[in-house]
Amino acid sequence: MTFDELLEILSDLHPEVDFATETGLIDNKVLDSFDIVSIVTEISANFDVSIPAGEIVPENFNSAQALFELVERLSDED
Amino acid sequence: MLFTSFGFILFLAILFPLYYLVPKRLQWMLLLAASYVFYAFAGWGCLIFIAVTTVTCWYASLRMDRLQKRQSLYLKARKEALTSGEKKAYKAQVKRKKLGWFLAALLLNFGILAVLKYTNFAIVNLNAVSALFGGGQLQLVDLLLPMGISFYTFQTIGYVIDVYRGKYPPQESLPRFALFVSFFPQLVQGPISRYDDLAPHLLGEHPFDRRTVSFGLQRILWGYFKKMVVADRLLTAVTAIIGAPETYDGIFVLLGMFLYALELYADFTGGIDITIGIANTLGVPVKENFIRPYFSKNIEEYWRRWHITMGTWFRDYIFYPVSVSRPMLSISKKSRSLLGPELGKRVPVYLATLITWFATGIWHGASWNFIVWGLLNGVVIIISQECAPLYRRFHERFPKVGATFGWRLFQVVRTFWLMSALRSLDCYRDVPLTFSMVGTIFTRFSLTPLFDGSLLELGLGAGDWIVAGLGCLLILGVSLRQRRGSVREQLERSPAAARYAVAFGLTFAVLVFGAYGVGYDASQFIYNQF
Amino acid sequence: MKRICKWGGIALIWAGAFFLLQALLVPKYMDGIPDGALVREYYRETTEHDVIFIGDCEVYENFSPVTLWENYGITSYVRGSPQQLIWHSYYTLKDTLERETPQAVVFNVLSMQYSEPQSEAYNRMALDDLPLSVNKIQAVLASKMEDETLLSYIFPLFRYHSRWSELTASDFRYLFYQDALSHNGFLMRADVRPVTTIPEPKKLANYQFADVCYEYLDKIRLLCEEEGVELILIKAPSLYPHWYEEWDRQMVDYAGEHGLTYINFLDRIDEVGLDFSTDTYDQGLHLNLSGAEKLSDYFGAILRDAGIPDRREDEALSAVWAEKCEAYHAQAEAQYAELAEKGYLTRATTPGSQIPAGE
Amino acid sequence: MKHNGKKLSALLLALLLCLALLAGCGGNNGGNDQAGGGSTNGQNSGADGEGAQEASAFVFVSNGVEVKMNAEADPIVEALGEPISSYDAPSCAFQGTDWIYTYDGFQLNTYPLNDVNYVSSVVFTSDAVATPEGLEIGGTREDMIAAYGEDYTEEYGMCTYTRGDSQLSILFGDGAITSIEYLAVLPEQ
Repeated sequence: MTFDELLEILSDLHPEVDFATETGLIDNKVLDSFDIVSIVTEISANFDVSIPAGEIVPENFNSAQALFELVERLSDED
Repeated sequence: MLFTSFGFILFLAILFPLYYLVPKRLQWMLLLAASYVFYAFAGWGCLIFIAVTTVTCWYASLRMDRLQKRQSLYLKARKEALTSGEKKAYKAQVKRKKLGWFLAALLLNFGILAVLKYTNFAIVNLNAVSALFGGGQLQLVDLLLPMGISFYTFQTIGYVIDVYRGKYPPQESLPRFALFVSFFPQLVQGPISRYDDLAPHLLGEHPFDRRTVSFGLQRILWGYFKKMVVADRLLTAVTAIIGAPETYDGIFVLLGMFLYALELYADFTGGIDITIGIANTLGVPVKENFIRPYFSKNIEEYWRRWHITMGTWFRDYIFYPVSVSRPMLSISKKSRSLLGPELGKRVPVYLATLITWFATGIWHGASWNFIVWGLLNGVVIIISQECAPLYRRFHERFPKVGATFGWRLFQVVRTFWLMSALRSLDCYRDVPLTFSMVGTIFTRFSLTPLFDGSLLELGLGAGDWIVAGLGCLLILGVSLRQRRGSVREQLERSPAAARYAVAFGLTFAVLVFGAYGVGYDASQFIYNQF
Repeated sequence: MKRICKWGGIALIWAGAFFLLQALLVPKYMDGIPDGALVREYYRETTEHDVIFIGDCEVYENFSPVTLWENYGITSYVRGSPQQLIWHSYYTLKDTLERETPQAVVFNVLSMQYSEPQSEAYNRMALDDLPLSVNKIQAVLASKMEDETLLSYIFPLFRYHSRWSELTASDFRYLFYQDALSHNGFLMRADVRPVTTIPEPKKLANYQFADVCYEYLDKIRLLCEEEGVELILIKAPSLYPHWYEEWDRQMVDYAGEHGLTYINFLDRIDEVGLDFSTDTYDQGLHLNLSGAEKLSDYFGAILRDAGIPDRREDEALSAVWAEKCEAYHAQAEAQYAELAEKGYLTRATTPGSQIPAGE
Repeated sequence: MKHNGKKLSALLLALLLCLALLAGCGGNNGGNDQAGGGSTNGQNSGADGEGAQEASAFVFVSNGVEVKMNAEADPIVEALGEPISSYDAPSCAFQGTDWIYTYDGFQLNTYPLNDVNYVSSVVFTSDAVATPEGLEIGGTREDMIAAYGEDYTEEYGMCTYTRGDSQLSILFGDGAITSIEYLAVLPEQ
């Protein structure tokens, strides 16, 4: 998965948000819990990386960059 | 010991000075002792249950942590010697063992909760089914329901899950951990705190700080005002209305919803004010549980602002795990291929929503009323999700409407009444009665009862209505001011005379207008036994 | 120093406000239920008494200290309160004996039948006005119902705070001082309601008085012995509630065993000269003024035989009592006048009591 | 920490035992047993309602008039007709007036609550009346058990049955019934 693919998933959910720069996706309540679950299922469906519930914490979802790093880490572990 | 009893006030009056007199490093021990003394007043039997939860969760978490540590040591030592296949196998083995401890702690503690809280509910339902087939009937059992068991069980389970997930290392010391489980102010009705939020403060040293203590005491006083002057007074009328559904239908149902909304808010947030106030007086910050929920503009927002710590608990420990679980992901795949990507994507989320709300419902109480209440909440949330595009289109067409005060007011009022209507399930005896009573609002509607003196037959005199009304207005006023930051800080900046007047006024309002003593049923906090 | 002054001042203002509110909210019994005022009035006495009555309404409605004074020169006070139970009596007596030493104490034994607190209202009327002391705390602990708290007896505001919605002008008028309603503890009722029928007493399973009652009776007796006071047991001539033979026998035995005098006035109705068609105001539960005066006169002779002195020679005492007599006769006259005019007493019929007027 | 496995199983066992014990005896939770209801209103939904299948209370019947304990007294007194006598006993200090109505064979007693009179007891005074189940003064213990069963408590020769908000007390003297009394169990205030 590339960073751009991730951005695409995110923009599908909220076209109005600039995910490349926003760093407070959770803290500023841009994403709600429905969005988060949608993102996790999208990633899992399209890239075969499963994000465990334990990783669903603000630090990992506050920016597209952080999320991307999380996915990288998880796919490395497998 | 009820928060509103003389005994509890005395308990605090002894604890507070003592807390700041003992050496700082002993403060947490004093808190632990105080918590167990407090809990012992609820009955010796209850102590056993909380002790069991404490010991088992503490021990299981330690074991999980040991396994994890041993794994990293093992893998480090044999970094070169092992093949990646062997490493994986070893990891899987450790994971299994960890999972074993995890599940043991979970099942045992949820098991205790389930047995104590839901046995009779299960029996009643079994009996009903059995009666359909002419079968035998089981006797109900007389079970002890320890005070606050749902709260401390959830708080402790949250800790076990976090340790399992490796979020933080476990607490090695049993007594220190015991304090986290039993911290007395939040034992009765929450909030459900997270270990990493609460424990460092509980176990830390707290020098006496005049401002902190005075803020804490002010908050306690405010809590007593809400609870004793407003909530307990309104409770009389609410009880009268829902206690006689055959008399009080139509507009009374609506009135009952309204009063119950006020009563519940004053009671629950008042209790939380007392809780947080006590914790603050002891130098311990506690997460807020309510942020002016009745100002919410939609039900989702409402649930982010009402009983917050419960909502986030269910979100983090039920909703997320369920929705990203393997079965759910495979359902997701199937539903996408069946229903297309757009709708299919949402099916698993909605399923997880319903499961979470079912759990939330049954957590609130062992009855169908609460299950239906929970599910309806889930359904309303799903409907509002589905309607979101509609609203978006509406606002695109009328961009100005959304920003007007009128529109926001409409949203707030709509959300308030929607939640009040759902809450009526919490009042009437059973689900069908609730629906038929809500139905009478439309079939037997008449405004006359509001003006023909019937209000004075609900157990409250004219003076009581006035006091309750003024109390509600005061709460509203404080809520409005709160939007501009801490009311206590605002008060701090006003002249001394005004500050003392407020303190005197509140104290004497509680002393005189409070519903306590002979002639009042010492009504328990509504969330006491959840 | 400045800080201490500031906090002291605040505490003082707070306490002042608290006690003022408390004084305002406690019931003053000035507009009805004069029975509630009985206990407080004792503490206004300036002279001592040779005879102290303790007991329930069967003493404070049936014995008139003014009659005892006028006919025998006997100084007495009735320390009664409504449905005074035996532990109330004991602690009331203890409180009295700490203040003065009479020659005789007269106890009405009707309360021997109650082994448990009966009602919060009567507890309040018996205990609220006892001055704060260890004795009072013991009395409260012995008397309180399960849901009552000691604290609410020390600070009655905690009990009466909800009266804020029932406050009347008289709560303000009598905030600091209340008029005297009794005559040395005697409540006067001049109206008449004759006995026409007395319900048949029902059979009881057990007639034995409870141990706890005997315990307190022993305590009363020992207290009197200690102080060198003669204890006289009586049963007032009230026809209802029924005083069973089996109960009477226990009292006779107890008195015999301990060398006490026990007088059951129910046996002496004719001797006393009571006529229940004219001498009761509520069909035989209590005597009215004329009945009480007859009974007091009869009992005065007994007290005289027991050696209670005639104090009419004492000028200071006579002056005090002259005032009492005057107030007494003034009220009697006023009541007779009101009866003659209206046929009933307004004071005596508070709303809620359904005694038909002047039968 | 090595042998903790065993210790833990022992702990678990002890725990289950405790649980079983507490589940068995239970109920000592003081004023705290508003089981799980979402409101303090006593309107506890679901599980509680079905539990209370109370046996119906004792009712005395005189000439077709039902006298229920704790029922409003005035309509009953009216229906019973002119009593032989009635007596009112105001309690001390105006705390309410009890009424006693005497009829042929029994007495009806009432207590006041908020200005309304309620039936507090019916006391048989002769064998002119009998309970609807046929028990009367002069009867025997066998009659009583035949009519009301074995589920009674006995103290000083008085046998008491409790059903719903009523009690039936039967007093024996010399082997025969000397008194029968219906008593209201006062509602919780």
